Amino acid sequence: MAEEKEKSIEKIVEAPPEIGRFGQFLKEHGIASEKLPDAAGGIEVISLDAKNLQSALKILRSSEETKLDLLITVSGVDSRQSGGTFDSVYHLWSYDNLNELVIKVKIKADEVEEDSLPAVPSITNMWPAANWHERETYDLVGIKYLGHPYPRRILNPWDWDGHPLRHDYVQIVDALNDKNPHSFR
Amino acid sequence: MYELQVSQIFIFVIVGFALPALGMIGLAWGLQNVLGYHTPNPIKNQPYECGMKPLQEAIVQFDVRYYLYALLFILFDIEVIFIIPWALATDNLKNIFGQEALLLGPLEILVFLIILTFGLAYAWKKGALEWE
Amino acid sequence: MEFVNVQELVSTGVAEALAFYFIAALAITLSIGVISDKNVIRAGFLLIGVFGGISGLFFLLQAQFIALAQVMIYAVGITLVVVIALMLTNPRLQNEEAEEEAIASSEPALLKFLDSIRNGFPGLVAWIAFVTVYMAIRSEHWEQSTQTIGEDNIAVIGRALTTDYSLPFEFASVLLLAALIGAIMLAKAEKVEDTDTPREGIESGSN
Amino acid sequence: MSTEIKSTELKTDEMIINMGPQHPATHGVLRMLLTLDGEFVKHAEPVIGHLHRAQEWQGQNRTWFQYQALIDRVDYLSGMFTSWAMARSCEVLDECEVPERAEYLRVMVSEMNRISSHLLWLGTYLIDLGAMFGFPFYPFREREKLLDLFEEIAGQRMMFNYIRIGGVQRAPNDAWLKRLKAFTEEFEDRVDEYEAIVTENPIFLKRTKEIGILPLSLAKQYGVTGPSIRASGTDMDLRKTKPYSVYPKLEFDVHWLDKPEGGDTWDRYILRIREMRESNKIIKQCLDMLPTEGELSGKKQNAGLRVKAGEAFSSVESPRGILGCYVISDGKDKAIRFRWRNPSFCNLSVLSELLVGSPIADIMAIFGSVDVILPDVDR
Amino acid sequence: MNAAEIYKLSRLAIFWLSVTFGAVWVACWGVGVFIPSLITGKMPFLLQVDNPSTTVVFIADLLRSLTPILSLLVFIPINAMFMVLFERRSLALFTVRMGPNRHGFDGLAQTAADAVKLLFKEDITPRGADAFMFTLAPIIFFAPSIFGALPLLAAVTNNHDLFKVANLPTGIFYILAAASIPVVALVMAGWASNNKYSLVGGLRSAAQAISYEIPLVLSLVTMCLLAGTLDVVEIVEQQKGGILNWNILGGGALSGYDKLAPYWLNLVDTSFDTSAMFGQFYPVPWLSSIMAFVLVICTVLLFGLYLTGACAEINRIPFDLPEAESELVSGYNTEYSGIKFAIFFLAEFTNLFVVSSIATVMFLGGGDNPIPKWILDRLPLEPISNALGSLLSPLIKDLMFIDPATFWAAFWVIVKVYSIVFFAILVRGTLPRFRIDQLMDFGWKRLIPLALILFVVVVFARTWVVCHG
Repeated sequence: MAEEKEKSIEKIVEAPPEIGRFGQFLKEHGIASEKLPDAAGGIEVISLDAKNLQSALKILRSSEETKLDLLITVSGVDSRQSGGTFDSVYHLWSYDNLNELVIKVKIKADEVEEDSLPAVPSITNMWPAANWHERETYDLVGIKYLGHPYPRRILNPWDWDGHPLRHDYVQIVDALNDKNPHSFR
Repeated sequence: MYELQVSQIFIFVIVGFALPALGMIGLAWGLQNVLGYHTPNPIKNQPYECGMKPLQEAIVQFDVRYYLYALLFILFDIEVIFIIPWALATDNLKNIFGQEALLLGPLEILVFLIILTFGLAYAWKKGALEWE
Repeated sequence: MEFVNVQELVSTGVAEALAFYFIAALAITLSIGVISDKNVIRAGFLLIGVFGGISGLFFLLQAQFIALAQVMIYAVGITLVVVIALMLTNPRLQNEEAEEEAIASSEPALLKFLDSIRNGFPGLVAWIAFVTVYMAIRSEHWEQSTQTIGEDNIAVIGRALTTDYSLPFEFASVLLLAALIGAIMLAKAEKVEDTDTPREGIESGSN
Repeated sequence: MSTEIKSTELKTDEMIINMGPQHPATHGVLRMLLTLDGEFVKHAEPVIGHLHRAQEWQGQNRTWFQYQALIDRVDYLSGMFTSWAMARSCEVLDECEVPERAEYLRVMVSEMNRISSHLLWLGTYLIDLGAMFGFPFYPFREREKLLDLFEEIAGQRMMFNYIRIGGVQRAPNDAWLKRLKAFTEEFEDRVDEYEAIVTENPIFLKRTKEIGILPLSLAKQYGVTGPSIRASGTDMDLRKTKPYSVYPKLEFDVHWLDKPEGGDTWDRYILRIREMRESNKIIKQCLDMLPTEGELSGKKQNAGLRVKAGEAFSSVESPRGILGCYVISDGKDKAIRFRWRNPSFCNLSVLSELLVGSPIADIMAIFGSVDVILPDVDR
Repeated sequence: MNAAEIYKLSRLAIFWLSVTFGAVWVACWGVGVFIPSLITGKMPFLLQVDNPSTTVVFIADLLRSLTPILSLLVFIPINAMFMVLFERRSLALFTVRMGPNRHGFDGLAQTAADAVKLLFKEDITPRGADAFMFTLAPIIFFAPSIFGALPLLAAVTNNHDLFKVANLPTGIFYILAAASIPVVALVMAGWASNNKYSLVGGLRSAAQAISYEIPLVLSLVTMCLLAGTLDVVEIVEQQKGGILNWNILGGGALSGYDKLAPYWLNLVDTSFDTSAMFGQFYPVPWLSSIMAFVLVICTVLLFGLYLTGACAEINRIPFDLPEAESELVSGYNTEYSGIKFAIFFLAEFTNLFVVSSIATVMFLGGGDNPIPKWILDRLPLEPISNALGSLLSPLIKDLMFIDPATFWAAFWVIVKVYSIVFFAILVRGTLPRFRIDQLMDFGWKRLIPLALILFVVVVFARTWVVCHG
């Protein structure tokens, strides 16, 4: 069991050197990306700079070759323990072919200033579907999406404190029996 | 007999209005005040809007659509009320062989209705009957 | 089983007189309510009582047809039209008026006087109309009819409509048609496209 | 006073109104902020979160074994699919083989669940349309039979916890299979019955045709999936496009309508009806092909259940669309991150576009037709 | 269908109908017959008074003249309780459910318990509501159902002495005028509640009721045209003699056939010359016969028109938009609770009963039995009725306990009225709800033209046929 665990952690650390199909495609269009270890099932995972996200997605979505026009989810991952980053993960599919791609935008946790949130550009202007996903990620993981039309909490009450899905989250107030002191309700 | 009926109806109308009024006063105010059921508070008295605080007063400047229907209703109602006395004068409808009047009554009401049907057709064509 | 006593009581006219005064008082009270109520929509609703009272008076005069037509057309139809039309008014205007009044009360005396004349003018016209009608009614000598009213008096009206008054009957339909077309013309007036200001975002968590 | 009346004089105020969370027809606790012009919607905004139960948080704070018992509650009407999505993610990650017998059982119970979910949808949709007391209980009659079957095989009528990581919980006995067979045989007639009452009902047609039209491009932008997008002109069904489990071995059709300009609520209704028939076919085939002997699970079911480190995203075609589960594991007893991709969540977000311009009466007809389960939205 | 459930439903109906009409009968008999007879000394074996004083006679008369309203006051609440339970159990039957089956014996007392609960609930007036109008609305809504239905009483009890006084020469017109009043109350309730759902519901109900009132009134006026009178008692009187005489079948256009059928079927003296008699009813034989059947078709359509209009007028599914719960929560009565809500509820079910009674009186022959008279005459009923009569004669003669004519009239009325009520429930159990614009379209563009056309056709067809009037 212990050996197995060791092995699997190694799997994350060892990044395959060669570039993937979509990485190649982006490179041809002048966008640099970093190949990350494949997700289970052999799905390509790439990492992008926050500033490249919009342009890369635009190409990936409109190009006939890739046609990744179905935004499955936008998820936030607090991976400070393993990689020291906040990840904003985009699962892209295609309605018409079998293409699948996972894009990660990694924001280094130590570059984020105290009392502020990691920021990633919003893609709501491209996919209205991202609107609620980004709001949810903001709500639960605490990643700010710049340029989002309505950056509010979505699942938690608007006066909730903290971001519950962060690993260091401690619930300050017993939501059932106690009232939030900052609440205006 | 006839006068009696009218005054009787008059009594009935008064009873009809008085009874629910008295019942409501008796039960809603009397009984509830005696039994202490009446305990209003601000949240209970808030107008129901699916559990949220109303965002706005309910009485606003409201829809024009109902207005047109109401106008049309009055006109057609008057028409019906014209028809009623005509329909009761059964002499109008005796068969043509027993009368010299030769369908005069039916023709008269036909003309009356045709003129009004123009009105309905006009309203239809103008889109007055559409709930836009 | 004859209804000896009740009928006697009614036919003496005492009950009829009592009923008349009761209904008349009701109708007058409610009509005063209609003109004096600050809330226009509530005033509109009070109309149903006024028309109902008038219908009761017709009932007492044994004009059942007119009484019921009164209920159907006036107490229900007209009241509804009036109320729905009043809902088209802006409820905020009433508050504005109240503000205007407050401003007016601080005006100089002369202006106030002129204002009161201006405001009193409709009342004056109403009084003149009322006095005229009243005088006209009083100056006429009304004969008391001894004719009893048949139970089928509606049929009598109907017969009259087809014989002596058939032309007015047809004209009534023309009148109705004209009214209908007029109503549609008014209500379906050419709509000017709204130049809508963009909607302000509603705060989703505003309460 | 003639045609010169400006509409500004008779302009009506906008009325801002809350519909929900405590509204008899919002299927739970959805709140919609409506801006009305008369009786017509000028702007609609769904406000969610009233039912948030922190399902993702629980994924991070429960062991694998504990959490797999919880997730049926995400979409309580199709618990098999949520279980299956999680199981698939973990199996892909774990590179764990699922025995064939378990796969057939999974397909079978999932399709049963699809039918029961659509049946409930059908009943409640008719309630939304105002057939308050009449028809809704006929679908419930059949659903009841399915729930009885579920109860027998999983011990639960709604929160099954039947599909486990690596396989399924237990095998059905012959009596159960016989009953299921009897059900599949009569079910086709039952669907005919519903169709006889509903499909061509003039009032139903009037209420559902030409309203809530969802154009294909709009649906794609909002990530709409499931029958709702198949009514708008694409044949995307994971069971065919990205086949998983034993679906490739089964014969069935994916129904879709070639309507790029958009499917209306009636189209969405008819697709669900057809889907029920197809599911019935699948169950019949599974009953014939189900191996009588064999392993049920490729993984030991106990509190020490672990999943290898790494990340995986797997999805299944639930009755409402693509139900995905994104899981990140570090090989320890709890996951690092569970992320659900719920079809209702995405399908609901398109509602604010669909409702604009429709009268109040159509709100529920449209809302019902996209088939949203609020717990699935709020998690 | 489930036989056990049907048995339970009929048991419920029989139980509650006997309770309802038993109570009404006891009240009427007690106040209208027993007490007056007792105090004026007309009870042969109880009390002998030779010359009752004027006061005593006056009191007796007053009691008698109040019987109609008393009967309604007793009838309305109990009937509403019955109809609610009946509706719930029937719907349960149609939708394979159980229905209320706990309170009382197998759920028989469910609505009684509900009524008690409603009366004791707190009466809430929402903030910002116009308290006066808010209270007035249920009164105005309820009052017409008390005084509006009065003329029907005389018609359905076969013009019983006690109820004669309720009749009016303008009967049906009076009923229609009274029935149009509640609309204003709905708008009032909606406006006074200071609630958006209520306001929209109230205005909708106004738009709906006024649109469907015109076809409704037109269909009834057409029937009055055939009958030649507005007096409901007279209309019922005309329809006597079996189903062929009912207004639903041509308004008397078939009465000639009814009269001649026994001759054609050789049931009576065959030497009778039928053609002369036929000519009396149908002046131009072939044309008149065609017109008679045209009238039959028209009246059947008018019956449907009436039922549709009535359904809309009283806000039943598929026209229950003012309180469409999937849109407007509960429409105009969203804010109402306790006794005020109870009054709305009571009036709604009473209205359903009233429109069914109007249909019975205007179309289905009131208290007439459906068997044509010439068949009834040939049945050996006389000995039975004689035996029953002699058996019951002390009750009938001395105590004035039962009046056979009224009893049978009331029996048939009950059967017919509750059949229509049952039909309305069946419709509710089957159909979805219209949308408001479709509803208005249906009213103005289909029903009103249809009503006008039917009216004109009936006017012309009637000139060739001798009808009742």
